[in-house]
Amino acid sequence: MSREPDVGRELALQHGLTGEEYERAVAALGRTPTYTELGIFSVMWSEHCSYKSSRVHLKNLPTEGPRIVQGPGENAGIVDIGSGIAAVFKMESHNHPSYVEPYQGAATGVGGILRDIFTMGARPIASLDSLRFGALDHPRTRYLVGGVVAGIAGYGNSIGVPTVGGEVAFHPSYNGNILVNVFSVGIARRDKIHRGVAAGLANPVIYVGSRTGRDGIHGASRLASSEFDAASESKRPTVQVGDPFTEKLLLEACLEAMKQPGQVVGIQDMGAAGLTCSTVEMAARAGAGMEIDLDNVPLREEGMTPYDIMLSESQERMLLVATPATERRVRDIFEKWDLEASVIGRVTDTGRVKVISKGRIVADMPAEALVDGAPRYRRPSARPAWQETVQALRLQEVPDLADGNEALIRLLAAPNLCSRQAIYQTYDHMVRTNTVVRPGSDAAVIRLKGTERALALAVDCNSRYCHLDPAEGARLAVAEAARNIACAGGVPIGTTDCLNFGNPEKPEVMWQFEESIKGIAEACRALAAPIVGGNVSFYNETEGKSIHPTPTIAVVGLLEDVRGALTQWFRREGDLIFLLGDAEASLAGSEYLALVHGREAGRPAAVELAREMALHEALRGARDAGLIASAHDCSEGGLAFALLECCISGPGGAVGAETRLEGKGRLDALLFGEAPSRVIVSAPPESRARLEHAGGSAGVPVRLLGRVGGIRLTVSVGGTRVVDLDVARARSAWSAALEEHLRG
Amino acid sequence: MKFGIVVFPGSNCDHDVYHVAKHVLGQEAAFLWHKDASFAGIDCVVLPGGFAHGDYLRCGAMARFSPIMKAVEGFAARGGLVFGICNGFQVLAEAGLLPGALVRNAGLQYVCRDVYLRSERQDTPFTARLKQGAVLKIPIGHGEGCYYAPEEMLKELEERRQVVFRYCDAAGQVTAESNPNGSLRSIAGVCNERGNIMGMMPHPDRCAEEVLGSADGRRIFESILHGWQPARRLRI
Amino acid sequence: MKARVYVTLKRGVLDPQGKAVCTSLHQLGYREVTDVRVGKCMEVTLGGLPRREAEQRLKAMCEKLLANPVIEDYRFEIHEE
Amino acid sequence: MKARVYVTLKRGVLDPQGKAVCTSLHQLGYREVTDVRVGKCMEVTLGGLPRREAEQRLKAMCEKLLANPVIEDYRFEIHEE
Ligand SMILES: Nc1ncnc2c1ncn2[C@@H]1O[C@H](COP(=O)(O)OP(=O)(O)O)[C@@H](O)[C@H]1O
Ligand SMILES: [Mg+2]
Repeated sequence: MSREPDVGRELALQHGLTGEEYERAVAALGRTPTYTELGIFSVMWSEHCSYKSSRVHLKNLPTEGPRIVQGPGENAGIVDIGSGIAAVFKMESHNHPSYVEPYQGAATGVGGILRDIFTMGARPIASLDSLRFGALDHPRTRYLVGGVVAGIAGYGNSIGVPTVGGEVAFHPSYNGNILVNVFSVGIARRDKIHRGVAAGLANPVIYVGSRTGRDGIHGASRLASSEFDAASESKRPTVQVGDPFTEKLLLEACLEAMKQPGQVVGIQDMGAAGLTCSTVEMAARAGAGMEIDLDNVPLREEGMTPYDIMLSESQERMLLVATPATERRVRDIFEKWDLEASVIGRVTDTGRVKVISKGRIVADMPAEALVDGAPRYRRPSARPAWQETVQALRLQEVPDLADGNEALIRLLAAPNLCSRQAIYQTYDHMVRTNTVVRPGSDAAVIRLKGTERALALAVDCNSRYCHLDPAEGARLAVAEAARNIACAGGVPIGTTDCLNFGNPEKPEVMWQFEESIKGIAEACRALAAPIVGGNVSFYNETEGKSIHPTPTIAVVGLLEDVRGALTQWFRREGDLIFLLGDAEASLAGSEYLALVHGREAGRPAAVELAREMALHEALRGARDAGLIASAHDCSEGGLAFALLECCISGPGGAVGAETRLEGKGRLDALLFGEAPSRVIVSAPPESRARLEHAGGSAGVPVRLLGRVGGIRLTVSVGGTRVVDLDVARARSAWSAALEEHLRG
Repeated sequence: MKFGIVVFPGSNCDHDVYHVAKHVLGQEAAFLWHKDASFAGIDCVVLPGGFAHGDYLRCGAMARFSPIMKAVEGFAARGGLVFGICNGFQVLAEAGLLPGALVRNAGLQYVCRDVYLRSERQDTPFTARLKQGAVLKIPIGHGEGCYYAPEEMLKELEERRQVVFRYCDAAGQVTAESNPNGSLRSIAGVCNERGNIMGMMPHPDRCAEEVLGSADGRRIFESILHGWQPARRLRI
Repeated sequence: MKARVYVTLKRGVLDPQGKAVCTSLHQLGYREVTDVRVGKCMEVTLGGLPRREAEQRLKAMCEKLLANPVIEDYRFEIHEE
Repeated sequence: MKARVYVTLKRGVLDPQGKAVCTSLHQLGYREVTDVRVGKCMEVTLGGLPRREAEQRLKAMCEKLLANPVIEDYRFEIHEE
């Protein structure tokens, strides 16, 4: 074995630690760390693993509620959904790896989040993906889209977890730094939930799954915790390759092992920072210690050093703690599934993680110091000077429309608004036969077999709003995700987030982050959808340019009766069309303004959370009373575009509608302006009185817009037809657009 | 009736078929681990969808060597019903129990969506409840479902009426546009000469209940029930 | 001993992947390319067999597993080290 | 002119496919196989270029499209006909 480098401040700096952090490490140990220990400090104290810049702020998020079984801090959050079952969910980012190698980056992102779910004893039942790419005319965009989408499909389809929804947006701020966020939800029996704890003195610690190779060494500290630049190219060997087949075996074997009570004491996946993170966190959670011998770790390559083994991020591996009595049975189960299982150590009561290699102690560190003792920063924050400028919007400079047809035709084929079918059709969204509402409606609905219930799932974030006003943008993201759930007929029960930002060492970025947290906290509190877990991804920058702040929000909702699930498209000729909520909308930050006038400016229309809540309740009330046939959230593209979507997004083909809008002021704002708390519903004529009454008593305006029918969508304002489109033609243009954009 | 559902490492529609057999049809169902080979009491063996053995190399290539495949062959030789869905079809084709091969979709992409199928014959145990020409709405979910066989083999298949399902449009017309993967002659499902082994790429297990958007797939499972034990006809 | 096994689609079997690669190369300006066929190449390391026997066994591996005779052809080369 | 392009995974990069094929071969009794790596091989037909230039252009095609330099190596041979 080659001689290990001398540990000192210099080497610590090369590992991404600061001088003070290094001193802190020396103090925690009471001596100079060994080389392996330095590696361990560097990953455990990296931004990605320690949340050192975000922790002080994340504390402000609401994490409690009557249904919450497990809030943040475990591998995934857990919410009670009745009948002794719980929903286990979380969202994770895999941004940097996906930029470097889109297929494998995205694939291993899916693999990672799925492990987080089944680690808890839950069987994953559905995933969502939230994607952000650069402008379509950027030379790498098409390549990245192709690779990322294929990677998500490749992994998710194989392992048999349906990808039932998500979002995709294109914006130049992601040209050099795409976002790949994946959400996954699983189902567990409440009494079979497992946690990542190394409990029980002398219990065996078992390594299961793939062998350890050199892949991904320093993935967490170098890729996920620093900015991108041209030198990132040389970081390429850190790319990991996913093996969904092995993960499928791992999933089945782990669930089988966890089924028998008491057989598995604790279990955690080896994700970022692999063996290091899993040993240290499991020990720290249990207030215990662990001693492992690296000679027993199954290796894929020769000549791996203790440093390599501890830091490897090879995929499809788990660490579990059994008992002396159950060890044999656990190993038999893994053997049945053709997986390697080897006892690599024991639980101790020293509070320390001791690592032995070839009879030599290569690391001996207090677990607490690595986790709770990690540095925490309240980094300086400052509102960027440009915030004022981008918020200024002088509409006088923007010419109004005489007619909305042409603009609507442009919008329906726009990269951010056209149908996502070309993407979600490559995802298996039906496996497990639970998908009651497939991708293509506001929220996906997944039935829970053996019950009447179902889960509704939606993910959202409009990062243009967040760029213009981070706090409001975050509130709007939560409100929209929750509104999507309400449109599908669900009640939000929990939220997970993936907070994608630039470099936290920059005060402007930190300010965006703090503002976003404030917005999320307020909205989740008001909408009674506590945060049960999430992920922070900083350093999303290229050559000093940060992405738009992108706090992606995924909300999970519950439907007591799956038969009450609603979809967004008009269903029957002759149904009446209503707008629930205010017609008032704003061009500020709208897709229309960006697309047609090339401007991203103004302050997005603010959400009044009490009104939002009232809207959701009115909507669910109407649904429960059987009054409505469809419900669709009005978001990007405004009222006119939402109406068009109601006409053309149904799986059975297009249906026309004749509508009339009232409104003073600008036509473009009336048609394409955006605002929260608005939903288009369709209802049979006989429901009208009761619907209006229900809205009235909830304080939610109910406005008749028109009637479903015919083969055209028409919109009249003040007696003039400002939109008149053949819906079948619109549907085919909207459906084909994304594929055409991607073909180039 | 008892369905035996083969579980290969990598099968992922095993639970879906089990659910249909047990909870939708109310029949008995059992999982058959690929390393075992006991078929005691099984009336119909189903090879479910998924990606057996990772689908590495070629779909179904490695699964055909699982110990259970010998037993499947023996079971079929004795006249037992063998039904391959999606990956299960690929395995049966690789094993030579069904003619032809499934290759990469012409569009190169994995495709998950509803398609229409036309039933080509009623006199198989899998289609007893489907009139010839009946049209089913049914999901597909595959990346390698393009049916291929050399020209002479195709001719033979047609002569022996081994094509059980073809992709078609909602009206039952077989057109180029309604073929989702480039399958030759729009073939979606074939059977062996004797008619007791059938494989199809679309997923009847994904459309056996109205709540999932179509219950057309149930008719195939009901055909199996009906065709296998006529005595039970009245109970269905 | 190392063997390289090449598995290619039979003439007559459509190769959409090859076609797609060809189209992409055209889009990138490589107009001189007139056709692309995509196949697999496997590097098999094997130990301790006389060459003659290795050849026989490789042939069997190809026929049983590595290639599907309905759609694919194969050939292999053995390199001693 | 025909070129054969071979694209293989870099050493050290996990090859789940090769691993699975190797396991399968073992199960079939081919215990002598100690390792399998699976790669792609592409047969590119190109017309009307002097060899030197063809080489340069093939190199560029590999780097731009045919191989992903992050995880793959490539090599090619040119055969005149
Ligand atoms: N990356 C994706 N993966 C799967 N489904 C997606 C993806 N992007 C969008 N979808 C689906 O397409 C539909 C439209 O998405 P989007 O325009 O974001 O809806 P909304 O405006 O209601 O938020 C939704 O059903 C969504 O789940
Ligand atoms: Mg959205």
